[in-house]
Amino acid sequence: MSNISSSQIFTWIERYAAQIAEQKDYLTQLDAAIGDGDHGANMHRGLQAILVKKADLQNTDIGALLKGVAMTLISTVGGASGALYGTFFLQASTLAGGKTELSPREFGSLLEKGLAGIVLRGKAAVGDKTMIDALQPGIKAYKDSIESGETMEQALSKAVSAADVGLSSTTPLIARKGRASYLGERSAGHPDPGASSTVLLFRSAAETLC
Amino acid sequence: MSNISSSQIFTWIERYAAQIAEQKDYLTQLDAAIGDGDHGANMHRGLQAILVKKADLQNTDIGALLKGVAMTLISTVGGASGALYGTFFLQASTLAGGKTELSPREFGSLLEKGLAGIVLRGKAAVGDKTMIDALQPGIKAYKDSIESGETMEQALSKAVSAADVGLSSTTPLIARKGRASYLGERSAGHPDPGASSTVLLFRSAAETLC
Amino acid sequence: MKKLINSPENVVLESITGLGAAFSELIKIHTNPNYITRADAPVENKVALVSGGGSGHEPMHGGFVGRGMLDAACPGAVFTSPTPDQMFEATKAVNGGKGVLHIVKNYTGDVLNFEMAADLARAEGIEVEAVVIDDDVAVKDSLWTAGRRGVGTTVLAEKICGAAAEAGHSLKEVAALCQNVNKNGRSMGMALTSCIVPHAGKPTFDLPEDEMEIGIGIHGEPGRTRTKLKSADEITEVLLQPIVEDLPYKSGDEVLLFVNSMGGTPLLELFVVYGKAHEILTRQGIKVTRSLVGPYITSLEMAGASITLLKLDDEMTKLWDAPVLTPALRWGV
Amino acid sequence: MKKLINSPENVVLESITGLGAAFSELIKIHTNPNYITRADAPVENKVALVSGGGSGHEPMHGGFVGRGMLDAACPGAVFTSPTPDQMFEATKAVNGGKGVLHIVKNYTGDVLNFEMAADLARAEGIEVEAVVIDDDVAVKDSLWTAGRRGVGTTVLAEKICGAAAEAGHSLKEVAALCQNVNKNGRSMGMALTSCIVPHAGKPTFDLPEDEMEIGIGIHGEPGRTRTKLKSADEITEVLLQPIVEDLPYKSGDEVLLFVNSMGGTPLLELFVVYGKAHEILTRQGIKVTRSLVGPYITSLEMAGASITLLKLDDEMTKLWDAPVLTPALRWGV
Ligand SMILES: Nc1ncnc2c1ncn2[C@@H]1O[C@H](COP(=O)(O)OP(=O)(O)O)[C@@H](O)[C@H]1O
Ligand SMILES: Nc1ncnc2c1ncn2[C@@H]1O[C@H](COP(=O)(O)OP(=O)(O)O)[C@@H](O)[C@H]1O
Ligand SMILES: [Mg+2]
Ligand SMILES: [Mg+2]
Ligand SMILES: [Mg+2]
Ligand SMILES: [Mg+2]
Repeated sequence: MSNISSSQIFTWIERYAAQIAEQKDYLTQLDAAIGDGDHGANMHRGLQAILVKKADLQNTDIGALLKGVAMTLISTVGGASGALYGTFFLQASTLAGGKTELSPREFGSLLEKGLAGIVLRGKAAVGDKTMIDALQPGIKAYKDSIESGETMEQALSKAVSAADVGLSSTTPLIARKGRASYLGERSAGHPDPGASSTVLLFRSAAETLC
Repeated sequence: MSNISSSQIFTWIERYAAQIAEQKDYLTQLDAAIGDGDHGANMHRGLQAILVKKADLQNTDIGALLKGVAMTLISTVGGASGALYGTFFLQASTLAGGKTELSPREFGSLLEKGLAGIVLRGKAAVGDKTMIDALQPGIKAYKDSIESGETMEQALSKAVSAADVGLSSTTPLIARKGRASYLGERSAGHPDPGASSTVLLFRSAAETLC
Repeated sequence: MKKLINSPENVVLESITGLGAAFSELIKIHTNPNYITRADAPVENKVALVSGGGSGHEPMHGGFVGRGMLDAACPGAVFTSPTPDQMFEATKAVNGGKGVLHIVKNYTGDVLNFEMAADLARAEGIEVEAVVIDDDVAVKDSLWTAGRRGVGTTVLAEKICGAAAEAGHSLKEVAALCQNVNKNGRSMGMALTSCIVPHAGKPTFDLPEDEMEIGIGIHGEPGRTRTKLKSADEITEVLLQPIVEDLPYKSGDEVLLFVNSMGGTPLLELFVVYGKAHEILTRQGIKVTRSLVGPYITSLEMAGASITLLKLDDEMTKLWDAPVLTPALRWGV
Repeated sequence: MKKLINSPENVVLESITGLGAAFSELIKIHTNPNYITRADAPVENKVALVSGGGSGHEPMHGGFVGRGMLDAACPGAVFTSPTPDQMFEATKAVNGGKGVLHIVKNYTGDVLNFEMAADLARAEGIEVEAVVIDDDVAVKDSLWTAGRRGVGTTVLAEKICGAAAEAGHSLKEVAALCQNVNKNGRSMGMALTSCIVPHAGKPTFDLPEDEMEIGIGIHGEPGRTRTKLKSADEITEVLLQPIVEDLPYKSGDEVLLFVNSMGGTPLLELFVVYGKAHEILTRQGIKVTRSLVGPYITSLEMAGASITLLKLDDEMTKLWDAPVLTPALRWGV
């Protein structure tokens, strides 16, 4: 199984930016229902800022690339998602210092490290109706697939499916974290915007990393 | 030709109150188009306040009655119309001190005195798109009719018609006085609210004073 | 009609009652007829300032009663000038023996009712002067019309003349100063939305989603022209240019720049307009030495803004800076 | 979308630029990253106060920068918490050697971004304490959720703690005081209309002509319940009762009553609510000894109001009365 190059990682982020741009209004709409209607605009602002730095980010190792992505998200997105997605990439970057390629297994460890960072910052668990509900099952599906010897393509496809199922699982939930929690029972019946943007993160990976 | 009693004068005002109540929203609508949308509410507030004082106003001479009407309008209506209609009745009252009835000719003099008061206060002339445009021709028609020996009924009916023509004449005019003047050319094409409430004053007279 | 009121009939009385409860150390509410005085009125040996007008322009005028500004304010029904008995009683209540100045916005109703009140007060031996504010450049001035409306300059005149009265100036002097402020002040306003007069229950005018009214007054009346919606920068130009040209304000002039919200326009937006106006004036060499930004002379919940320029001299600047202690303007004390 | 803006992208920067131009003697605007400091920052040997949050709540927080209140404010995009670099730079800019207090409203985004900024500042050797304000009784508190939102009490905490810092209190003391203000403050808000976030271009939620949202926050988010429109008196009851019961506030307590406009509700209406709230509290023996009424923590142009009660002790009252000189709050100086 071939490794993931740093240029592939950037392509992943670029694809993610494109998907966010396309889904911006939809994400905002989801956030308007149970939050404050800015999730699409927030993510879009951050990812566009990353594209501006393309020249710098493309010519560096994966650790520096991910750190650059993290710092850009942190300093341009704001809100809960800026801090959390920023932390995700920042933590992931710590395992990739100096590396110019990653094995599928290493990539899995990066994702896990990122997830742990989000959990530490945001203190949410599966079932709280947050991005964790898509991120955790997505990463688990990826890792399980890689562990059982499946291809990158298979692993990422399973990750997308699991994240999607995770996203759907948020719909009936009453939010316990983030802005949606202020709505109490009124938050039930709507999917979580952050879980929705997380599904796109896996989907863009599946389209670019294999 | 029979004289006008003080109780008839009160009935006139009562009828005027009823007509204003009925036309309140229409007057306000006229005022919204070229003024500030309160003429109906203003007049209604004042005339309802007069009705509250019915007991006092009914048992007194015409001078005191008209002065009571004037003072109530002045202290409850506000706006241009409160000062102007108030002045009208106040000036009219000065010719009726101690009187319990008025000849048709005396009544005409009262109206003229009232008109002069409005002109002195408001400095408007016919053609400025104000209540004067209905009041002046209405009073003139009344007086001319009485002078030529016609009945009270005929005189008041002519007054109503003349006031109505006066009201219609305001529609194409560009306002030169009052709030409508701020609109400049945009004031053309709408009848003047004060001229409209003045027509009602004649109409209620025609229904009660003969 | 979405309003935090109990009924159109009671809104003014209930509102000034709340105002009085919130600022009982500064002001006193009188009812039947309604007027608001300084808590310590009458102030002996000081010219007293009385203003008033229809309600719906809050904080004007009730919010400007207090030390260094108005001695009394007379609130009429919403957008309806108060009645003479209000101004008459207020004038008597605040007269400290040095005479009373009536500051009147130029609307037929206000002018006539204040005139009647002044007549009544003079008949009781109180010296009364009246100054009519007419600063709205949206209205073409003419001897044959009701003339210009009184808008934003009113707030500035009340502050500056209040300080002069506090400093011991005579009635003649304060009245002359008020004339002078009026002569040097110009305003123009615009609306993005109509307001809803409580009694009417529906918008005074309909404004399509992509249009605005330029040259509106403060009573929900339509403006001079209706145009397509423009950017904040363009709107600022459209308001500022006729103002600057009217006086005209010239390079080297020192001015107070007052950017006012009509009520529904939030500060976030108002400061965008202020910033642009400041930039335009600076570019023309007109020096903005004092500022006022916020909802001070409003039209209920109307969205929109007005700009007022006042050409300052040293005396006006000093009086503007003088202490003021009212519900809505407070500084230096 | 009817707004006085040039573009959603530029509105925040243009607005704070205007704010800076209007109040250049009091504050200084820094850009890239955006933050606002006192003109005389850093003040040596004074605890510095930094707050911030999404824009759209003006005058909070930028309007509260100045003597006796905040040393710096960090404005995020509209309704979006600012980013850590803003708070980090602001913290460094205002640190006068006695440490910096971060006053943070309890929203996940604000809390996380302020935490990251504090980490960065501490890494540079600056002593930082953070106090999270969570006073909104509309939100059920629980260990398992994000907890209550921070709303009206934030304004009061910034004023009171700003005065304490000015009086020379230590960072620990000012932080403890801030906690204490938070512990004694409770709020609840309602909306008659939704606001329009510039980027979104349409109302965050649709509210029929005869309905309102009870228990809304300050970001245009829907509230806890939607009910039929009620009278101002009834709405005041609906907001005040859960507040009073929550602490609870008791007969004999002295309180500051803060009636806040969400932006689109004019003062005429706000004082009707204030008057009723004052009456209800007085009837219950709760003494309103201080008041604040106006648009201070807003939600763009949203029509609606919130009520905040703060139980006062003598120290808090003294600090509330202490001089303050900011764009939006000014007294005693
Ligand atoms: N404590 C948390 N842990 C994990 N994710 C969270 C947490 N709080 C919020 N989120 C995620 O953030 C998303 C909202 O992001 P966004 O709208 O950009 O920020 P904000 O809520 O500050 O407006 C939510 O949909 C949710 O998925
Ligand atoms: N100077 C004037 N002379 C005569 N009538 C006038 C004058 N100014 C205004 N009016 C009349 O007053 C009417 C408006 O009354 P109203 O709406 O009650 O008062 P306001 O204009 O103060 O709101 C106008 O339609 C006009 O007929
Ligand atoms: Mg959001
Ligand atoms: Mg009118
Ligand atoms: Mg009127
Ligand atoms: Mg947000």
